[in-house]
Amino acid sequence: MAGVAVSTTINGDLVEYLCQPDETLLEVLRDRLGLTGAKEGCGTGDCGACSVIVDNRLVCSCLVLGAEAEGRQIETIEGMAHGDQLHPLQQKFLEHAALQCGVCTPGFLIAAKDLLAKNPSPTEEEIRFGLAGNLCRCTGYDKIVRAVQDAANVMKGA
Amino acid sequence: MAQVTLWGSLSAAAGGRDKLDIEAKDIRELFRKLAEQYPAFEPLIDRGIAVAIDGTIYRDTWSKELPPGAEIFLLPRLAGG
Amino acid sequence: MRYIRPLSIEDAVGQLAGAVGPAAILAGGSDLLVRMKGGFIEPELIVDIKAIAGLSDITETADGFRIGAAVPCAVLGENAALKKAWPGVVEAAKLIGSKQVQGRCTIVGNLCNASPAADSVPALVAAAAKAVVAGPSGKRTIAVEAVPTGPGRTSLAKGEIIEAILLDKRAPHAGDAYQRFIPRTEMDIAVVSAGVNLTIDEAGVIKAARVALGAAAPTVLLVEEAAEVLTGRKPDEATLERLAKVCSGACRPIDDKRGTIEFRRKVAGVLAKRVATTAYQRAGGK
Amino acid sequence: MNFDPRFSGRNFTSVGTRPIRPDGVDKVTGRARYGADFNMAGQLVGRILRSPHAHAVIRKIDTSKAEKLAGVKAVITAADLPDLTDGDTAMYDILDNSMARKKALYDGHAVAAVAAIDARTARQALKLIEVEYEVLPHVTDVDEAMKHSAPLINDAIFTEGLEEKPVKPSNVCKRTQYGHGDVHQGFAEADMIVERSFKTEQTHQGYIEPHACVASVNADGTADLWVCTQGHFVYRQHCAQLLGLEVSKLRVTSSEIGGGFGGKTHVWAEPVALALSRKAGRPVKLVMTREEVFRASGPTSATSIDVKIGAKKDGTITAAEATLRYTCGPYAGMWAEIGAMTAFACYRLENVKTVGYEVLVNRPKTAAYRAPSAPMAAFAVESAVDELAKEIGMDPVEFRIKNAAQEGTRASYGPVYGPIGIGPTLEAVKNHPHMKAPLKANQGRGMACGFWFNFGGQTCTDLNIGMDGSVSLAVGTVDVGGSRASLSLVAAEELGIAYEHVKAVVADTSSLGYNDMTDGSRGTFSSSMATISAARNAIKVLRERAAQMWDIPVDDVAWEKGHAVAKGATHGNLAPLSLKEIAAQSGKTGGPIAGHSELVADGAGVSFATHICDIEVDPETGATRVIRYTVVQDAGKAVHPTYVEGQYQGGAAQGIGWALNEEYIYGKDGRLQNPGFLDYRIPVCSDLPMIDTQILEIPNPNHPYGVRGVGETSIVPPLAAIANAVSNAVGVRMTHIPMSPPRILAALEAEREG
Repeated sequence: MAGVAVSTTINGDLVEYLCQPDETLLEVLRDRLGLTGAKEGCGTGDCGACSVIVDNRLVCSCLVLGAEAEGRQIETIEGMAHGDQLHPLQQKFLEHAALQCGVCTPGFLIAAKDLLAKNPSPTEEEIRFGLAGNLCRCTGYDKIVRAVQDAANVMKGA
Repeated sequence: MAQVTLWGSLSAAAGGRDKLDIEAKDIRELFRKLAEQYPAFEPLIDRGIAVAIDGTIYRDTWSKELPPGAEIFLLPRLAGG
Repeated sequence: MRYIRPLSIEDAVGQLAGAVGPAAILAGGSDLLVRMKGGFIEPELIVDIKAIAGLSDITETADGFRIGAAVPCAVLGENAALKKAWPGVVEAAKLIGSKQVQGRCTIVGNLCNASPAADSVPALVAAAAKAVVAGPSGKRTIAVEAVPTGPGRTSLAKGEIIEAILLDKRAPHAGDAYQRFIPRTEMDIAVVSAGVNLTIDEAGVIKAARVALGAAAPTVLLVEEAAEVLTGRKPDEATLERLAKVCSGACRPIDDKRGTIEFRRKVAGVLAKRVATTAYQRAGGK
Repeated sequence: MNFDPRFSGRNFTSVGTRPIRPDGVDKVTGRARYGADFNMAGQLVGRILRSPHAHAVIRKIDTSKAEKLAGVKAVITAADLPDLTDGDTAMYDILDNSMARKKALYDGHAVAAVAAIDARTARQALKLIEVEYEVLPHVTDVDEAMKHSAPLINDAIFTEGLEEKPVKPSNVCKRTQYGHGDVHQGFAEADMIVERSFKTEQTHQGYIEPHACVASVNADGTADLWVCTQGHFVYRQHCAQLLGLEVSKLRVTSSEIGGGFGGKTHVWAEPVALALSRKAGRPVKLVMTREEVFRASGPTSATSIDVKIGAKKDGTITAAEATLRYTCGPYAGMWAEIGAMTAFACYRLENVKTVGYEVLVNRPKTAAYRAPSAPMAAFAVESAVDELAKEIGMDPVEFRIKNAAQEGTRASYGPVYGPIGIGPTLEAVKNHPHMKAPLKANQGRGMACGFWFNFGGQTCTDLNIGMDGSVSLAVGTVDVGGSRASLSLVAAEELGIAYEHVKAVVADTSSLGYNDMTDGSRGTFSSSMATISAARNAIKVLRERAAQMWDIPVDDVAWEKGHAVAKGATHGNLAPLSLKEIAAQSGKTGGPIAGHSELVADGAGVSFATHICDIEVDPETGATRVIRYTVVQDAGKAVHPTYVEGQYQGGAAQGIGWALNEEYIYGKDGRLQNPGFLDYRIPVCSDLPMIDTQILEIPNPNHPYGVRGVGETSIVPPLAAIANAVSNAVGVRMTHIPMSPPRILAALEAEREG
């Protein structure tokens, strides 16, 4: 099996790696680059815990090959805060207790960031359908939806 | 003398009896005497038995005293989520 | 295992035709990677077609629309002209998977995965869409319903790639729609589905109709008899009831983890009624 | 116990507030480390080969080809995990479940495992292991398994609890009975009797994080295990016993846990990972795939339940009876027994009888799932209660209020209740605006009650005061949903300092005494008791130090609002000393200041909830939609109300999923058809409305703050509440959970056809 050399940008930084042709972007992020914020909940695109943004598109990194990242711009949870300044969504998730076990949280935050980038004033229904690709088993989603609503208000005001 | 009621699967260990009179000052003594009188209780005690004293369930406090006249129930130890 | 990213369709076709072991085409990967993960396929060659010129574009031509094989379904929804002309096709494509999957999955992939429950296929069949096939012996254009031949099987030969889907230019007073039944509100595979495409006259009478059902048989069903029920009529209650009956009768479903035979039969008819009503309204009928 | 654990009725400063959790920033930045996020130098990848058969004798396993594959460092079978359980049948079952010894007992049962240099090599190696099976007939359905003609799963099991000793082995491993009074006489007194049979399908806890661990066994007999678990001390006991290690030489560190709900309360793959590491001489990381999680871990029981309830015209229940049959997987369990205990716990009954049958089937070993066994029993009972209320012509809430248990009622499972919350939750529901909100066509409203025991158990806590006056709190109960925040609040409350100055961590097994696992809603209840005790011990030290600093007798020093205060006329002019001031001098007054506590937190208060739910049904397709949902539950005292609400909402959401769509679907071949989140349908965000909550606080007299467990009860009422709502919406009584669209549509069609 021949390794594929990849040059890509992750959270603004140029990153180069060698990966196997069948290795997923999630495996590359977690096992090669030490970016374990994206989680594998299913490996089949059904839970959203591995969500990242590739060239402004929200994707499941378990359904992207590492080799496909060549020349792309990738955003992960590790790049969401600016230094020690949390993103408003991160802050609101904390304030609303929108996480219990927290394993789905990185995926939800990335998905919510993508949602608000495309729709800064979503209705409750738009938030619910926009985040339907992310499974949470702890919260019943109530506090997650409220945190996103609150963050949207803060971000519009900013 | 405390009257002890055995519930659920425990009465089988006492030969089908569901009420026993046992002289015991605390849970430890109660378990010891139970095991002496009914050897079938020993593995059950090892596995864990809960004791309800006047409605409050104790799982592990063997030093808990049995107040005179208290209502005492022995229940199987449960699993939780 | 090799991963390649050819720049031309000819190169891609050549690589696929010359592959020694099993080869797989990668566009969105939302089916391929799941199958690889499950160990159902171990390709020797993965051909990523996203760098091929033109395959990632939607172009509006004199004849209609050409949707490249690598266009993610999310992009279909962002194309105002396509959405206006073929709202049923777009809404079907937008039902596949989650937002995350939408950013990757393609209607060609959906078609070639050849699942009888594929969401976009009944809508494409109802829309009389065509597939442009490039292969070692040149190009050919076929009806989309000719692509899947059974669950997981297609009529494509070794080395062939579908490079685009063609949709006709829209006639006036025409509309299409698609609905599926799923137990949840999102993230499920269709238990049964229906796509309807209608053209009406000035008086609101249906001139032409195509009705397709998904997850109702080994491949998507084009129900000619259902089209006959609608043609020459308005979708009044009696017509819709007949449509439902014909659609239920046309189903040849199975019992599986997603639904029962009885359920699929019954709901296929219910959906056909609802979808025909929406398509009629979109065509301008009242 | 070295402190007074009784409810004190005090006023609170910190407890009851809603600060941000101490582990929050790590969790929103992706830094928190879960089971699969940890790595060790030289680590191998472990993978498990699983049986494709539901029931088969393992004739032979040939691992030679796999062993020869380049990059494979160890291959193990049951032979590498010799039986050290010494007659402990529960541990033997856990061992056999970890790695099948003679027979594969369900689709997905582990039969062999490999450790290799990477995942690809490990996967390839699994394919090279040759297993010779003798496939046996199997049984997965609970009622089928009880028949005499059913394939026998374990010929050494004879039904326990029968009056006559059975002569033949059976798939029914135990019969249990609860109740009091005379149900025959009770039914004779009844004016109306409702009798129904119900079924519920098997569900999975569905935690988003698959089981994951990193195991490292050294040649000197020491070992480390990093693992996602609800109880690292329990995992240490299990693994040490199964591997033959000395308990104290195995250090288990609990990672952050991505959900458990009972599913991470006993070991699965961890002994396998340790055995692989021992054989390979290198650390091994073992992470289950989602498919493995569904096929081989979790699930709850599938059930079949008959209920009979009788009442007088005035609404008094005269007798209640239930027979409950629960699957245990292929190993003995006590799941039906718990169902039999909880079934009628909400009611004040003169005559009640419940009988439970534990049934072995070729499905994965049943594990606890949030108030295990109670939701199915409540579904059956609360459905019948609703139906009976309707027949009598009484409002279902009034009917329940009339028959609700109260302080002094003898519970159907034996003891007499102390102060309890069933009545108050029902009164709150009766007065809730949700009950009066209008409904549209095809919409129906249902309500139901639920009960759970709540546990306490062994607990150990250390509280250390830094020289700057900040406090580190080391607890041994795994934090499954915010308990570090609530325990920090409790420490702050007791010491009289600000929450921000307390940092709580979950200590590993080498740093703290034994703790039972976080189960039975015991995390905050038990560890708060130990934290209060530890804080009071620390305060004793603080007072002694202040006495030294002032040079006055310690009896003249009191502790008030975070300060040592000198008492009495002679010291009245001394300014109070803050905790910070005392801590700063600690090096000169006797060294570090700490408080420790080791106790058994007994006296967990029972918990009740009542839920209200509005459902809309599409009569043409059987599709359902939850329109509105309200949870009313007694918390005793809500330490961190936001996380209490979160528990209420999460339990309700899991119950909604169970009620509507979640189920294990087995094919005729005994193989699981839907081992993934695509077809095992847990609720997604767009499936649910906001879930309203109302916290009631009826103090638990056995806890100094009145705290009761809150985690589990919320999953108990939803199955019945939704079934009652569907019945009120479209007039069909659903007796089979989940109420998936095909089942509802079939019921509607049957009703239409009369």
